[in-house]
Amino acid sequence: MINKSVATIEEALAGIEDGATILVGGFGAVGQPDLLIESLIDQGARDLTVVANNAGAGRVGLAKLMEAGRVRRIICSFPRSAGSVVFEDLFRAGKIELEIVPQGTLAERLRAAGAGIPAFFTPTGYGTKLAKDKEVREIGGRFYVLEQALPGDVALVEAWFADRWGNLTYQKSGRNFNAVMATAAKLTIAQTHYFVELGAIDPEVVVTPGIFVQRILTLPLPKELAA
Amino acid sequence: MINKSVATIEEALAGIEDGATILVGGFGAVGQPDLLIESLIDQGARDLTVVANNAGAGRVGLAKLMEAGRVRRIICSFPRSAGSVVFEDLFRAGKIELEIVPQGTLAERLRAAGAGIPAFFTPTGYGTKLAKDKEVREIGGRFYVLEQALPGDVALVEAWFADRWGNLTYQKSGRNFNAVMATAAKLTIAQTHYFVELGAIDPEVVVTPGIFVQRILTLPLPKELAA
Amino acid sequence: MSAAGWSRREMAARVAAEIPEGWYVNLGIGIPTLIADAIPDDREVVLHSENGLLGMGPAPEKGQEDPWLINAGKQHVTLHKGGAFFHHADSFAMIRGGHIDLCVLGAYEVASNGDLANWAISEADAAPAVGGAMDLAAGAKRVWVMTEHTTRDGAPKLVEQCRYPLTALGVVSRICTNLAVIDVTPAGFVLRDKHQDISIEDLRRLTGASLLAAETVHV
Amino acid sequence: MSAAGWSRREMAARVAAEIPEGWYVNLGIGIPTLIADAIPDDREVVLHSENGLLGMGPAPEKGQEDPWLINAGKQHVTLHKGGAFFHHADSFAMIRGGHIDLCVLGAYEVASNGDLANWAISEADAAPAVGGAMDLAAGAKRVWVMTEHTTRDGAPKLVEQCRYPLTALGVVSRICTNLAVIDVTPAGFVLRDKHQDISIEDLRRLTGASLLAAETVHV
Repeated sequence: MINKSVATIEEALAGIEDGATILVGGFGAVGQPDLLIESLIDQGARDLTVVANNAGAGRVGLAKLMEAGRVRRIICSFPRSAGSVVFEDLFRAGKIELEIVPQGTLAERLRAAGAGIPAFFTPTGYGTKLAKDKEVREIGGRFYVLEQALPGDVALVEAWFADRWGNLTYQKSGRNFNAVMATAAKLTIAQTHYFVELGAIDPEVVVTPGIFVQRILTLPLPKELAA
Repeated sequence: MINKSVATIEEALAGIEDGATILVGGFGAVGQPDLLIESLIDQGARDLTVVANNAGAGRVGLAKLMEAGRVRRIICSFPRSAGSVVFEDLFRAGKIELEIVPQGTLAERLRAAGAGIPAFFTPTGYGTKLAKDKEVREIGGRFYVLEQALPGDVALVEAWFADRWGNLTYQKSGRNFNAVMATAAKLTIAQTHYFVELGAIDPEVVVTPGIFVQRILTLPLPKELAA
Repeated sequence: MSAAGWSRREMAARVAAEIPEGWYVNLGIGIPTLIADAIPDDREVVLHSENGLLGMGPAPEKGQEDPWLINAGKQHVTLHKGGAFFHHADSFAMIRGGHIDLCVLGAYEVASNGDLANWAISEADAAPAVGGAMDLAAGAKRVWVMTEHTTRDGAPKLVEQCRYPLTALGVVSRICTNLAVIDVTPAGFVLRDKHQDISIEDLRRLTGASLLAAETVHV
Repeated sequence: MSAAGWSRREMAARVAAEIPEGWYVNLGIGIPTLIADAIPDDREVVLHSENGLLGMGPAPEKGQEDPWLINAGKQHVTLHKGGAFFHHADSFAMIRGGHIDLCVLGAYEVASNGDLANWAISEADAAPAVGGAMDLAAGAKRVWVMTEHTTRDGAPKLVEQCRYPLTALGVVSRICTNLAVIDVTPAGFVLRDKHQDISIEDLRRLTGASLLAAETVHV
């Protein structure tokens, strides 16, 4: 019987290696797999490259991992935002590398990695400093930049419903980068609020089919949110 | 009030011009917008390029349009299949042009057109005669072929539920090319089995958001299927 | 010139008045967000948010916030009937694919050829936050800008050539400032409308590129 | 040699026996379809169909066909609990992206370097139907071939170099024929198993490239 459910956080994060590229879902505070991210501290992996839309906020989740000195490099679209204090300190001190990618290019590079497309042309960024040194081509009278797929070793995502085959749904704006990153990594680990019986998720409604998911950790919602 | 619903087939197909590229959804007999396709005969447009997975079967739908001499060129992955008699006669007689595209490349070229990606690299077809004269590039030790976006002037799709904003769902394997083609044309016309009130389709369940759809023609299911 | 011109709400109302029913519109973070409230209640305009929403509604009442429903500016929002959720790649496919009728963005500078600079305050800034600005600017069918006419120091934001790092080239087609509404045309900036308290001469003095008068300008 | 070797059902059973629980598998149109019925009931293998299904189940009972539920071969099928529907671009993203553990295809020819020819019967055919064959062959993690060992005329289908138009280069890693199970290795074809009624000599005579003997061959 296929059962991708794991019982402990240790099992969920087992085998993640130093130097890994970690895709971290979420946008703003919504859909961030904070338990998985923070638990990487105990898991111990170092020298990580993190791909996420934001460079963390406050001192939780990704910011906490960065503060623990585990992140060598971050690839994101919006490093500076309200509360990105940990990132800013590290960046000023030269302790973290940064690659800025336009948000849609970031999403498409991840999608390309999941879809077996190694590179694609996009109009985004043409003529700007983010396209410096990138290949440019005129197609149909317009100029485009060549961008590369961005695969991960691991994706950490937050789901709403999950089943033992690994099918996932998300909640409202929590779908964001989660559903894209789930396709783009060798090992996709989901923390889910609800773990349901096989067949309980309507096949028309599955957002991430189980083929993309390797491990599921169930993390029930706090009571005040589960209403 | 936005209302994309049209009352008649004439209204649905108004303005389609000679020489247009028409994307036709469906795979096998499932999800084919046969009424829209056949009604193109009365609508009168000539010299069409049709993009569809198959080159029609029997003498209905796409085959009927082809038999009426309206299709100059067909782009598909599987021209010959059980019952593709009309295509075969026309092709032997030199009365129709054919471009064969691998099915996944066809889907991705359509997706690229909808997503503003003018060209992408793919491993599919490398080293085969379908990649002849196409640009090849080695990326990360593997060889890829450059493929171009395939946009349509018009997409004809078959939906299951639709609302006045143009949101669509599909039924089971009827989603196929329909949901991709809906994004790839300037004018997307859906024939739908059920037309429902705004808000009746759960926002988590919408497959094609209304932004991609311009006209909706409701075509209730025959009684024996509507059960 | 002494007038502060239109208030931000008035600017938003002017932009909103030009958006026809049925358009799909993305409103940039900051001032453009005000446009949402200025759209007449009887006109259906469908708002897109990069983080995966179409049919975005107004802010919820206090205490009614849904923790899983935010916009690209990370503010709590609601969803209209007819709305839809989708993921980031699909969301930016809508943007890049030219399906968004209009995007209204803020700006540091706009050049008379339509170049836009709105994401980084200097070439030397090593960690600027681009977000979705470049995708929106390059992808939307129309890009309008809503901004103060000058910087706080009184320097023009409408210029011959941008000095700030560019967001996209030649994309802006209309600018609404506190002082004027200006079209960006192949001939350069064309004045469509201006605040009654400012003279054309003063407006030209506050504009860093030549400003053609259109016949339709109300004076 | 006189034996017809394994029947198609026996071939399917041999392939099925090698598929571990939990694999995501695409079975090509034709003979490979038989593998589905040969997978033991207590082993969960998730079947993918190009037209947008994961978790494809067996054919429905007569009279229970769902008109909206077919597979890539256009046959009526069912869906297992835990299945999912998606569109064609997502379906081929799974294939091209290397998420399918195994694809089993039919073949006109397989070369000893793993080249596959299975879509067009001659260079001169102007309207061959490629379908999803090239995507599956180029995209799946593993490509196995299930085919008769020779053509009806007795010509080898396992060859030094394909004469038919290629589907993909160097992708086949295992071949199951009516006479033998053969691995495709950097050293060429390696015999893993053979039907008891055929001698290695006869098998070599029916194979158009050199056939190395593996120690594991049952004789």
